[in-house]
Amino acid sequence: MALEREKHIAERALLTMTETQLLDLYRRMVLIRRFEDKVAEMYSRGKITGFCHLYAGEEAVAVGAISALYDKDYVVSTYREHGHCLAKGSSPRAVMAELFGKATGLSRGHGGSMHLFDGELRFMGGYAIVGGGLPLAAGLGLAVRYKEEPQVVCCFFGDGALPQGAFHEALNMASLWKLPVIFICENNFYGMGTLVQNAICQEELYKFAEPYKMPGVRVDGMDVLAVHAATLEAAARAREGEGPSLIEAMTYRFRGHSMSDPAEYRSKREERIWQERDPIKHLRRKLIQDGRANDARLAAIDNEVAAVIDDAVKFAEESPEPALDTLGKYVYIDADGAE
Amino acid sequence: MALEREKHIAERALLTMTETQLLDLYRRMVLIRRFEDKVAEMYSRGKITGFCHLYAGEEAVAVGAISALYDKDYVVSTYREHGHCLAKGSSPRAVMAELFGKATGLSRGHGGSMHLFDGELRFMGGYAIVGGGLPLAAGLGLAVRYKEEPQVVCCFFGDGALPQGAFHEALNMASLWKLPVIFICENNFYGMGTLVQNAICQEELYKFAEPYKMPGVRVDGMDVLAVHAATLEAAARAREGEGPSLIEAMTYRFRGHSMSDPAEYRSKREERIWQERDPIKHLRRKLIQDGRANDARLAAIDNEVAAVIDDAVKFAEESPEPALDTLGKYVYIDADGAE
Amino acid sequence: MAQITYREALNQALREELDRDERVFIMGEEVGYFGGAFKVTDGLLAVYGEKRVRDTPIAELTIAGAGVGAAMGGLKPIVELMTINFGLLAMDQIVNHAAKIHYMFGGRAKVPLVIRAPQGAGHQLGAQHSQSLEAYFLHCPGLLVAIPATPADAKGLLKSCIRQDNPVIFLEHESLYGVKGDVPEGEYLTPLGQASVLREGKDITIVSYSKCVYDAVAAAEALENEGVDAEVIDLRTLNPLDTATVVESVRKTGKAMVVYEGWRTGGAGAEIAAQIYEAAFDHLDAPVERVATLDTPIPYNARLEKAALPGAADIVKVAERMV
Amino acid sequence: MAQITYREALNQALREELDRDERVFIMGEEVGYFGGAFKVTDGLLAVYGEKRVRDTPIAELTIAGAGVGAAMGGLKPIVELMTINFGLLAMDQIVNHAAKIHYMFGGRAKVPLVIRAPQGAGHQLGAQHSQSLEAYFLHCPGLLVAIPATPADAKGLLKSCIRQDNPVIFLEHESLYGVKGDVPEGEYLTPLGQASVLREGKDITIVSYSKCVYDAVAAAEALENEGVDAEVIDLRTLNPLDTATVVESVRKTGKAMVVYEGWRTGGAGAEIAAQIYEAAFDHLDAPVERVATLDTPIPYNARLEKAALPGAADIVKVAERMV
Ligand SMILES: Cc1ncc(C[n+]2csc(CCOP(=O)(O)OP(=O)(O)O)c2C)c(N)n1
Ligand SMILES: Cc1ncc(C[n+]2csc(CCOP(=O)(O)OP(=O)(O)O)c2C)c(N)n1
Ligand SMILES: [Mg+2]
Ligand SMILES: [Mg+2]
Repeated sequence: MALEREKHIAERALLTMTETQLLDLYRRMVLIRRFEDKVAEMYSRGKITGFCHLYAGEEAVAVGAISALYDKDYVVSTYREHGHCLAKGSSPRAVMAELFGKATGLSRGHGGSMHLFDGELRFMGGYAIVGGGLPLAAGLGLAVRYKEEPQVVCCFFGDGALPQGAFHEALNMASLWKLPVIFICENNFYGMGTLVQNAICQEELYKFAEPYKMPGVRVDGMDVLAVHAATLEAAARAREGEGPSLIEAMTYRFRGHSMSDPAEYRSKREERIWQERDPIKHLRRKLIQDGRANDARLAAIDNEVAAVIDDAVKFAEESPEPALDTLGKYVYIDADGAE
Repeated sequence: MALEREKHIAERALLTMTETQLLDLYRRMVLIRRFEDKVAEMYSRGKITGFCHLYAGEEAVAVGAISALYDKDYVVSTYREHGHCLAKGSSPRAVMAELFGKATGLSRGHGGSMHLFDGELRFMGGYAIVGGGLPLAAGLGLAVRYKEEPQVVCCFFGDGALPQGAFHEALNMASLWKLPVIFICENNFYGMGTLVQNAICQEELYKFAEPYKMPGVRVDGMDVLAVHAATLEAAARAREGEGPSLIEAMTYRFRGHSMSDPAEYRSKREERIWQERDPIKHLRRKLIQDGRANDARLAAIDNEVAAVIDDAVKFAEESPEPALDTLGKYVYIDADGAE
Repeated sequence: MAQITYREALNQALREELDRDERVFIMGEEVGYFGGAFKVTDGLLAVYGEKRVRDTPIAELTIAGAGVGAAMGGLKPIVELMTINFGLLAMDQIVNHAAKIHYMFGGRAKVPLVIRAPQGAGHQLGAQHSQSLEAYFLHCPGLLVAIPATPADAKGLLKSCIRQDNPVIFLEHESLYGVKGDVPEGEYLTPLGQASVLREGKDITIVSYSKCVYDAVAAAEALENEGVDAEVIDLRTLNPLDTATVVESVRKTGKAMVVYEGWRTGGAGAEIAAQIYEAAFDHLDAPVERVATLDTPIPYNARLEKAALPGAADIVKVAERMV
Repeated sequence: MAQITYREALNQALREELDRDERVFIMGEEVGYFGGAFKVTDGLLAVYGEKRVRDTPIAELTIAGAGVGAAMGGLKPIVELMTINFGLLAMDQIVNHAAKIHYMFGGRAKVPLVIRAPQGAGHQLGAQHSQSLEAYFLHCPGLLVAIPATPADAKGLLKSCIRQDNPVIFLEHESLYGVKGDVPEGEYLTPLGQASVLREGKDITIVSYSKCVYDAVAAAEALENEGVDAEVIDLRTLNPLDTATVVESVRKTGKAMVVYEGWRTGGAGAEIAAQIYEAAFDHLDAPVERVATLDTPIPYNARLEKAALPGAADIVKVAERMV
């Protein structure tokens, strides 16, 4: 079973990480969770609108993977990207402001929940076309290799993207050209209301790696250390010029597909089982069990994070709307580089 | 090695086939070869124009596969489809006339070399978009299953189509829904001037079948019996409701990609090696060796075929051009079914 | 006649045609268990089963292509693209295949396929989810384009489309699903290629389709208070395009405006205007105006989005300038 | 100034820009060893190596998408689509991604990508290989559209496109590759958004682009013999569109005709005509005429194909009717 080996590696990661590192993982996961909870609240208050897809439950994937990267590595994401963006280090203020549609938002209010972008941090954007990010990731990988830089590109997508042609085309291109891309499939069992087995003939998605001659692993996506370890391995391989990898992270979204989906297609029982595997509680338990942190320290982090989120909301609330004349801006770049 | 097993099966086919069947295979292959030779001649004389992709060298694939089907089974093809169309039984007259752009052509002169169609014979068309036929084949397979009919759909495409997203999407859909589709990849080592290993990360194309949970076999595409046997197996499976198969037939086009390509990217030596494996000579040799036919009988067939081709050319030459008013016809179908 | 929503009208049309013809089936993402992303196919799976209401993987190119193949195989598929934005992935199967097959095979093959797709902006869904792409399909011989505004036409046109044998793009507007209107029960067919005159008037002709028809009617009512008598025409289908009805109106009013939600430049409005000029040049007192979406991707921010889209106020403003 | 072909002019532009900027590279099907399906990139692989002249698998969606990604990663990719017909497979990456990214990320990302593609009919390649699809790209804010007719503009526009930072669709015509013309050696840039007046005249304005420009010039010469003095304008880019030059001409001549190879309905001609009307309505003596491809897929038969396409004779005939 693919997961067994990965579990051992995860255990090793726990042993070899410093306390600072471990607490940082915890902090980032809590940050995402609290952020998403707050977004849900703001959404129901009408402060945030449009489509809004929350990441609660899947934090271990973004945080596990991105913590295994260097700052200059690239991340490409989907419309469910708040978590990836925050894990990459974007300011919660700028993310929240974007969701509020404000001028201070990451995308100046032009993008919204599905289209965050933070070029400086090499968060290369959230895209709302299922599978749309994979070709972009291949292109970024090509740019990295072209410039002979040591970076890798980490590309997140859902199980729903597997049946798209873009998946196949991008994996082939990345493998053929040995591009430094880590394809991370967040298998949360559903694409909207469709169970993965009703969308793809092969439920063990990591098995698609084989014909492309790249490593394919399935990891426990509720275990941040397992994701971290698998990503480290894939990144090392990519940096050594050995090409791409496919990681399938088994995870679960705690909420509906988007804010307007009550997820009636899922059973209460199923939801409960997964909630018991909450990635944050899981790490918390481990840290305490192994004596790497105590309740007080973790509670302090929780409080810190709560303050950061409150501040982000305050910032977003108080930020100005984009000026009406920005409507026609950013369509084209002038010859002199002006917009 | 995948080919070994297939070879045994081919040998068995030779033993179990009647003489009539064997000679029919021979006849169909010779028909295609002579047809294509004549097309080349007519092309250089300016009688045929546009893009024209000949099938010479690959006859064993079309004939081997289609001879394993029933008349009512469907065939979907590419722009290199003269061979498939003739193997399915279309009149050489109507095919030649189409290439001449005449009103008596299969597609009334609207289609040309790349767009033959013979609905009555369930030759469902040649398509000029690489990979374009695969989704159609899935749809035809769906129609067959919907109507609870016993047919199968045989879909031909080149190695060049493998990297297309449509390949992945169609294989997934066919497998997921257990559609009666036989995907036959004609691996002739090149897509235009590009070697297969420069286009796809996995040279053993049949291996792509595995994650889709369908059988994938590689067969000697220069051996009509091997292709026949593999197709029979796939068709049986499809008819039993067990879903699609992928067959990779290793073959070689004796000419350039199209009439305008001198194939300078190939070595003379390589071409010679493959010419020695000429599928027609191969079958001829076998038939004589095994005492299933003699020289005279085969020569008689050759002559018969030559006459058929001459007649087809004559027919095409003498046929009228489509009337100018057909230009605006066949764009839409009127409510009353008129065009 | 019952007052039902545009969504219910579509659902009714689907039911009736599923009942009427065994060859009709529905396929698309989330059309079954989920009842459709916009609930148009709600309840159909339970009645007609998986064979006739088929959930698909997310693979637009092959969903459309399988629709083409199934149509060639003797069925009458109704393919739902979750929104037209995703239909851009299927352009090859729509333009290179569905629209070409009948012609390039000399009339010997046919593709009786209906592709339904919601489109349009107005819900802050951002640049990749807010497009109105009818102009692409209008510029594609071989493909019909239906684009109903009212619940009655949603039903009547959908039924007509399913019954005929050409490939059709059937574009619904995401903002219209909840709109109510009188819809005849049972057999009701809207002919393709017949515009409907929603409001007669003598001062100016407002030609529109889809959601903007409502803005046009609202504007016409506002203009009435100002003494301007506007005629409002809903085209209902863009191919075939009922130029005759439009031209007749323009001959009377001498002024025309085309209102639509696609981008202004290169949109259907240019074509409609061109046809008006070509047929009624001498009757025109002023150039045909186009009221459309500004030439920018659709922004997320609500105020900006609203400013990008055409609305009743824009129509009134332009009309005032014209008369 | 050297007389070279349109093909050589493009090749020259590519060489110069590859020399000038390390970030520029070429990628597409058969662009390397084969030298390009139409030999535009001939000889480049030998000089610049595989890194900068990259053969790709047949996978248009991801070729285009990888171009977008590489551009975002700091390179200046020149993507060749073997023909625009196959570009329909890449519409999602072109329209939903390349054209939207700069805007939807509030100006914080950019996509300096040039997508080159041959298009056009005239060689009996049939319905799936003969399209002219500029109208699709014209109707897509965020995307520039260049469409040169002459060898000099082929060079000058391509260089300009490579140097700027917006995504561009650069459409070449398959029938023009062998056409010769004077092309300045070395640095030569044609500005985007400036039409060129190829022939001055006072009786009628013929607006065109791409291959039809030659038909327009030939028609103008024929018309001269009949005493009709036609002005011929080559738009060179459709976005930006140089309406000013066109309108200035129409103000003078009072008559305009748009000639292009796309399908008549919903084509770029409708947009150009609409802009003429909007800016010069009072100067027009007659409606703007559109001479374009008939609204049918392109047939294989030579005679039918020729009849479907616009030519000099059609222009002359329409002009005679107008003056
Ligand atoms: C090309 C395309 N088709 C359909 C959609 C509509 N859609 C949005 S999300 C989604 C489900 C995707 O599921 P998955 O990839 O598993 O991601 P998850 O939401 O589970 O994270 C669908 C069908 C889309 N955005 N893009
Ligand atoms: C989508 C698409 N891209 C590119 C082309 C141009 N093209 C025509 S045939 C061909 C090579 C295909 O090779 P393969 O599939 O191996 O078939 P073969 O010609 O060897 O039979 C290419 C690139 C096309 N017709 N369609
Ligand atoms: Mg999912
Ligand atoms: Mg090949």
